[in-house]
Amino acid sequence: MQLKHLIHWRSTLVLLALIVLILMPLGASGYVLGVLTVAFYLAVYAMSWDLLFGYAGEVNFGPTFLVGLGAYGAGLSNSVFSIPVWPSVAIGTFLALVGGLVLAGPALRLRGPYFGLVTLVAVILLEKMIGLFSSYTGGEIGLTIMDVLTISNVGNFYYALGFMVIAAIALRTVARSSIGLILEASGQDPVATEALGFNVTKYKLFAFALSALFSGMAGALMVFYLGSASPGTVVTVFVTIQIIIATIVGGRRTILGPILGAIFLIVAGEVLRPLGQLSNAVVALIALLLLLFAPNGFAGLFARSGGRA
Amino acid sequence: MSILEVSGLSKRFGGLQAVNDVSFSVDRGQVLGLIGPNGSGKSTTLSLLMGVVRPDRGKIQMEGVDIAGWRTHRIAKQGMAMVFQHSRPLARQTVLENIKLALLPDTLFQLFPPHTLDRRAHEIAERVGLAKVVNEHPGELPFADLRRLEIAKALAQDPAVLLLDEPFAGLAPSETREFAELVRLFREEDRAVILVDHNVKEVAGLVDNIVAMHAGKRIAMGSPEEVTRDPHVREVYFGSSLESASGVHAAGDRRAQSGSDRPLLEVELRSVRYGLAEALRNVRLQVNDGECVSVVGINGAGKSTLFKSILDFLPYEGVVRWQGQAVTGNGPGAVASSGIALCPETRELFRYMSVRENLELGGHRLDNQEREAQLERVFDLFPVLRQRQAQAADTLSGGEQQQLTIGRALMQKPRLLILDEPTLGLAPLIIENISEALERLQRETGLAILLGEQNLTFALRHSERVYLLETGNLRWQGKAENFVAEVGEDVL
Amino acid sequence: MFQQQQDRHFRRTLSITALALTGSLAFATTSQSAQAAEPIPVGVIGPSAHIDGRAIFQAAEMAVDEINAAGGIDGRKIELHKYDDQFQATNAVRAYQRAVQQDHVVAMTGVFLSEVGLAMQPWSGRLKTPLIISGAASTKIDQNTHAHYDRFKYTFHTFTNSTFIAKVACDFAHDVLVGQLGYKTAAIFSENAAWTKPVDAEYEKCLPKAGLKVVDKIGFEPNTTDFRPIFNKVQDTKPQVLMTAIAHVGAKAIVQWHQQQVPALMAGANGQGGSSAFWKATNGATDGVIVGTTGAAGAPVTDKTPKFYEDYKKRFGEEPAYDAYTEYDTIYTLKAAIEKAHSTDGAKLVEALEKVKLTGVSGPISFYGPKDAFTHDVVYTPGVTTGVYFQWQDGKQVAIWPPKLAQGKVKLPSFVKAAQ
Amino acid sequence: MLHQLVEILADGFVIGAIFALGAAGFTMIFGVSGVLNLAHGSIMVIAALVAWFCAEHTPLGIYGGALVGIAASVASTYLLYGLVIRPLNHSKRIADNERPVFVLTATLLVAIILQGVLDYAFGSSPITTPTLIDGVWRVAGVTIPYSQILIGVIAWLVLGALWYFVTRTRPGKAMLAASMSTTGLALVGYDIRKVQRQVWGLYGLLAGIAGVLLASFTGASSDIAISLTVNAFIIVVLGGLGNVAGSLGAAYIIGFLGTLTAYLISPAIREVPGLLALVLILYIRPQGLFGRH
Repeated sequence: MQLKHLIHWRSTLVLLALIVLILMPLGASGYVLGVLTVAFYLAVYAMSWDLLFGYAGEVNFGPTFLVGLGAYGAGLSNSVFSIPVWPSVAIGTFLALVGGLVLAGPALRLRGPYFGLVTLVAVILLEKMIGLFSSYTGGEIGLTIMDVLTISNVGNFYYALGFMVIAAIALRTVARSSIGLILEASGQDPVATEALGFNVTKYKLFAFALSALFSGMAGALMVFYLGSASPGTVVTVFVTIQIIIATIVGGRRTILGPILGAIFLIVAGEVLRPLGQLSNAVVALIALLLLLFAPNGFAGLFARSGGRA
Repeated sequence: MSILEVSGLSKRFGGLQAVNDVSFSVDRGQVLGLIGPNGSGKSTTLSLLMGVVRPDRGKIQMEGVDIAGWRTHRIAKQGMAMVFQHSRPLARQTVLENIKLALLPDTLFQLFPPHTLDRRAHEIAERVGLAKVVNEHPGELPFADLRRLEIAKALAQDPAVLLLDEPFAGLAPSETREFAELVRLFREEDRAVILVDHNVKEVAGLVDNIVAMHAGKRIAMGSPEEVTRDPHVREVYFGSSLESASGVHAAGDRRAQSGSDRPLLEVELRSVRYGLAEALRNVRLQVNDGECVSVVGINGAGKSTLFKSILDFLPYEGVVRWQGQAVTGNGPGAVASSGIALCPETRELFRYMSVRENLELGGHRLDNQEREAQLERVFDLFPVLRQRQAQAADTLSGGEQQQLTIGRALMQKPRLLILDEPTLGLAPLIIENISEALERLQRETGLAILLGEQNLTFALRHSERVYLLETGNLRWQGKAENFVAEVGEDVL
Repeated sequence: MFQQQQDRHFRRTLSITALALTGSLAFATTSQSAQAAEPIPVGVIGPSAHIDGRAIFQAAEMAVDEINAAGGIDGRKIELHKYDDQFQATNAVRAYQRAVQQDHVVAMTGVFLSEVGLAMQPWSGRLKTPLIISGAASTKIDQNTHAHYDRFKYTFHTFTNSTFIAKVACDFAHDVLVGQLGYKTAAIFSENAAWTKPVDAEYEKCLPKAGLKVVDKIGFEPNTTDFRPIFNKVQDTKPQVLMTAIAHVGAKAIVQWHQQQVPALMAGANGQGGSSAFWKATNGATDGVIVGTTGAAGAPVTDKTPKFYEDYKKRFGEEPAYDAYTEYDTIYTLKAAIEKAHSTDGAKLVEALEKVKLTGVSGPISFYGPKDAFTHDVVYTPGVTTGVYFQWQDGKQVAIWPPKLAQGKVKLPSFVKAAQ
Repeated sequence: MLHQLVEILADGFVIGAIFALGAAGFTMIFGVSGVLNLAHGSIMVIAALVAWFCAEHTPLGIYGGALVGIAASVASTYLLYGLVIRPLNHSKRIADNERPVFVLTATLLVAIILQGVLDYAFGSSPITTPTLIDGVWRVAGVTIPYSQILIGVIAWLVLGALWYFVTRTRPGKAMLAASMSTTGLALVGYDIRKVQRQVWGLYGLLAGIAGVLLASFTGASSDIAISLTVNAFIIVVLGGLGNVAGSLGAAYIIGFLGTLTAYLISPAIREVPGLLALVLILYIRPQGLFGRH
C-alpha cells in the first residue's frame, strides 16, 4: 500500500505539476524563471527541515547551519582551492553531512526549547566563524564565486527544478516509508518507540544526515547559481525564518506543503515588491493569518477536514 | 530455569529510594502480578526491566543473559515488550498503520515493508478486538480501544516477556473482563506476563503469583491468597483493618453536634468529556454543612475530574450549586472565592516562593490581622510549616508539600475543603499527621470536607458518607459504616 | 474503505496541484505585461530603511526629475524604477533580474552594501546590463572587474573605492591634523568589514608618511553595541586622533565616544556621518566629529555642488549623505553614456561609459580602463577628486579641507586634548 | 588592571540590569501563558524607537518620550496577547501538543511584521535617545559617563521596584505566583484571565523600560531585535524557564561574561563564551543553571 501511494502520488502530482513547470520556460520571462529558481532551492531547505521538524519532532532553529556549511564548503572549495563545480558541490554536501551529525549529538540529549537553543547557537557560531576567518570567507560581504552551473536562465531553472524533484521524491519516499513512520513515532514518544525495539538514535542520525544532505547540497548548488555566498544569503536567522514560514504556511509533515510554501513566500515577496520594505511584513502577516485561521497550511486547506483530532 | 530472574534490583532518584533490593522471577506461561499502592515503586520496576531507566544495582537475567543497563531497544529485541500506561499512538496514522509500526524491522535498509506485514497486522488487530476499527485514527477511538492498540503493538513484537502497566485502569467492568481474557491468552501462548496493578482483588483470579511492593521494597510474594492474607500487605492497604477503620465513627458524632442538614454543595453532572472520551456521567453528589464526605475509587475512576469540574476548571453538562446558588461557568477563581478550597493531586504550589508566601497568597482576601491569626492556626496545625516558613516550596519533602497545600487551602478560610488524594505517596507518619489535622479541623471549626481517596482506611476513618466512583459512574453511595458490609473488599 | 481513502487522497493531491499550477500561471502571465515604450527605464536599488539607502533613492529621483524637466535624453524621458533590497543579497539579485527582464531597465544604479554589490556583480554580466554602483566602497568590486573583465565589464563604480578613500584621508591628515593641529599619533578605528580592509592597509602605509604614528589598530564587528571596552583600550595607547573607517557602525560608536569623553579627535571615512539624519540619530553627540565625504554643506567641490546641496536640502529637508552626491552623478553619467552611444544596448553602454568624461557634483568623472588595477572605478586624481572633509559644529557641517573649499577651522570638542 | 576591573564592573552592572529587566518579563510570560515570545526583542525596540522619536520630534522631551515609548511597549504586548496568543490558545483547530509550536511560530511572524513596520516608520539606522545628563565621572583612571551611572541606577531602581512589587504587594505576588502555577492561583481565588492580562501588561512595562534604557545606553535599531530575543532566550533557559530570580542571576552571568570577553579578549566575540557556556550547561544541567527538578 505504501508503494501504491508513491506511484499514485507520482502519477498525479509529478505528471501534472511537473509538465507545467517543465513547459514554463516556453512562456515565462527570465525573471519569472529566476524567481522560481530561488523558490525551488528554498523549497528544498524547507522540505529537509520538515523531515526533521515535522516527522522527527526536532525543534531545529538552525537549518541554515546545514545550508551554510554546504554553501560555504562548496564556495570555498571553488574560489579558494579552485576545485571545479561538481566536486565542490560534493565537498559542500559532505561538510553539511558532517554538520548534520554534529547537530544530532545534542538532539539526542536535549528536548524541545533546549535543543532549539543549541541549534540557534550553532548558527550564531557559524556566523562568527565566517567573520573570524574573513580573509578566506570574505566576512560579511561574502565570497564571489566565478564558476557557475550555467548562466542560462532556463538551464538554472531546470537544475533547480530537477534537484527539487529529486529531493522531494527522496524525502517524501523516506517520510512515507517505514523509516518515516518510525521517525514520527520517535518524535512523539521516544521511550515507547525504543520499547518497540527501534534504535531511536540510529533513526535520528539518519534523519539529520538526510536533512543535512539535501539542505547542504541545495546550499551548494544555490551558491553556483547566485555567483556569491554570504552570511546574509545562506546563514543568518532571516533565512531560517523564511524556511520556517515556508514550511508552516505550506503545511507541515507533507513534504509537498513546503514546496507550496516556498513558492508562495518568494512569489508573494516579488508581487508585493512595490510595497518596498513593508513587503516582508505583509508576507509575514498573511502567514500569521493563515496560522490563526488555517493552522494546517495550504496543504491542510485542501485536505478534507476530519480524520484528525 | 525461569525466563526472567530479577535479583537485588535498586534505583534511587535523588533522595528517594524508588526501588530497593527487589527480587523475583517469572516463568513462561506464568502471570506475575506486581501490586502496591501508588508510589510503591512498581512502575519504576517495570521501567527498570524495560531499560527505560537504568538500574543502580541488581541483575535482570533473561534466559540467562544479564540485560540490566542495556538500552531499551536491545532489551526489546531480546524478547521483552511493554504496554505503557500512558503512551501516545501516532495520531495521523490509522490503527492498522500503528500496529504495522510495531511489526517493522529495525533497519534503515528496508523502505517498504513486505506485504505479509499487512496480514500480520490484521491478524493481531483481530486478536485484540480491533478488527472493526483498523482504518480509524486513534483520536476517534474510545479509551478501551486505545488500550487494545497498545497491547496489539506489544503483541506485534511476539515477546517472550510482556510487561503490562496497569492494563485495567479506567476500564469498565465488562472491558476489564475482556482484557483479562487477553492476558490469559498470552499465558496459553507460553509468554511470561508481568502485570502491575493497584489492588489484589482485580488481578487475583488472573495471576499465578503476586509480588507486593511498598515504599520501593518487596513486602510479600506468593499466591494471590497468600498475599491477600499477609498481615503486612493488609496493613499497608488497610492501615490496621477495614473493620476497625469503619468502626471509628467519631465522624457521625461530630455531625450530630453540628446538627446540620443544610446542603452546602450540590453536584449534578450529566457528562464531563475530554475530547471524545467521557470521563464522568450522571454523577450526583451532595455535601452538607460541617460534614465529611469521601469519594473513593481507583486511579482513573474520575475523582480528579469531578473536583476539577466542581471548581469550574473543566466545561461540563449539568450544574453545580453552592449554598443553593448555581456556580457553573463562574470560572475557578470565583468558585474558589465563594468558599470552596481544593487541594489538587498535583498540589500546584508556587514552587519558587517561600512557605510563608504560599500561605499568605492563600489568605490574600483576608485583612492583615485576620490573615496573621489564620496563619497561626495553620502553623499550629502543621508545626513543620512554621519551621520551614522561609524555605522555597519546592525544597520541601513530599509530605511537607502536602501539608503546605492543605495549609494554603485553609488560609482561604473555606467552608468546604476538597482534598484530592492527600495521602498519595506519603509515609505513614505523615498520613497520621494529616489525619489528625483533619480531625482537629472538623472538631474545632465545623469545616465541611470532601475527600477523594483510594486509600480506603483513610477515607473511611474521616467520612460519614461515601461515594464510590468507578470508571466515571457512581457505583455506590451510603453511610461509611455500611461500606464494608455492602461493598466490602470488592473494591480492593 | 481503501477505495474511499485513495479517493480522498487523490482529490487532495489534485487540488494541491491545481493550486500550484494556477498560482504559477497567474504569476507568469501577470509578469508578461508592461513593455516599456517611449521612456528609458532606469533602476535604482538600495535599502530604503537606511539613511544612506534613502539618500540614494532621493538623489536618483532628483536627477531624473531634473533631466526629464530639461527634455530627457534625446527627447526620451527617464522612468525611474526603485528596488528595495532590504539589505539582502538574494533579494537584490531577484530585484536585478526583475529590473532587467521585466521592467527592461537599461542600467541598474545605487547599491549601498558591498555584500549586495558583490552578489549583483556576476549578474551584471549574465543580464548584460550595466550595474553602476554609487554607494558601496569595496575595492573587491573593482578588483573582480579587473580580474574577470569579460564577465564583469558591465560593472562600474562611481564611488571612489576604499583604497582611495584612505589616500584622501591621509592627505587630509597631513594638512590638517599634523599641519594645523600638530598631532603626532593616531589609532586606526575601523569596523571589520570588507570595504575597510583596503582602508586599514592604506592607512598603515600612508598615515606615517603624513606624519601620524599609528599607535593602535582597533577593529570591531559592524554590529558592536557597546564600545566602552574599545574606548577603554584606546586610552591605554593614548592616540590623539582616531582615524575612522566606519559605515555600518552608526550612532553607537559616536554617542559612546561623546558620552565617555574619549580624549581623542575622531576623523576620517564615516559612511553615515554626512547626513543630518545622523546628527539627529546621535542627538548631537556627533558634534566635533570630522567626516570625510563626497561633498558637504555647499562646499564647492565642483561648481555644481552648491546648487545640488541647496536643492536637495530644500526638497528632502535633510543634508545629502555621501552617496547622494555619487548617485546623482551616476544618473548624469548614464545620461552622458546613452547620448554618446545613441543606444541603450548594454554592451554599447559599457563602451560609452568607458569613454565618458564629465564633471559631477562629487568631482570629475571618468572610469579606469580594463588594464588599470581598479577597472571601472571612478578615476582618482590627487588634489582634485578629494571630496571634502567637514566638521560637525553645532549641528552644521563646516568644510575644513581641502583648503580651497574650507569654510572654517577645526574646533576641538571640550574633552579632546590639543597637542602640546 | 585596576581601571579595567572598575570598567568591567561598571559595564557589567548596567548591562546585566538591563538584560535582567527584559528577561524577567520574558520568563514570567512563559510561566503564565507558556509563551516563548520570539517578538521580545521587537517589543523592546518599539519602546526604544518610539521614545527616541517622541523625544526628538515632539515637544514631549526625553522623559515624556520615554513614557510614550513604554506605553507603546505595553500596548504591543496587549495586542500580541489579545490578537495572537489568546486566539491560538483557544483555537480548536490546533492539537494541544502542537500548540507551543504554533505559538512560537506566531511570535516569530509577529517579530518579522514588527521589524518591517519599524523599518518603514523609523528606518533601520541605529538611534540613541538623548543622554539624561552630560559629563563623566573619573575614578581610578576610568571615565564613566554620568548618564551610564544614571541608567544603571534607574535599571536597579526598576529591578528593586519589581522585586518589591512581586514580593511585597498583593497584585505583584499574585503575578509572580501565576508564573509558577496558574492553577494554584485560581485555586486561591484569583481570576486567572485578569492576572494573565496584568502579567502581560507588566511584561510590556518591563520590556519597555529595558528598551528605553538600552536606547539610551547602547542605542537601538530594528535589526538588533533578533539578537535581543536570542539573548533573553539564553538568559531564561540558563535561569530555568519560569524562574524570575534565576533569570536575574543568569542575566548577570551573561552580562559579565560578555563584558569580560569584550574587555579582555575582543568585543568581536563578546557573545561567544556565553553561548559556549550555555551549550555546556545544557549538557550538564538541561533544566538550566537555576532551574529545579
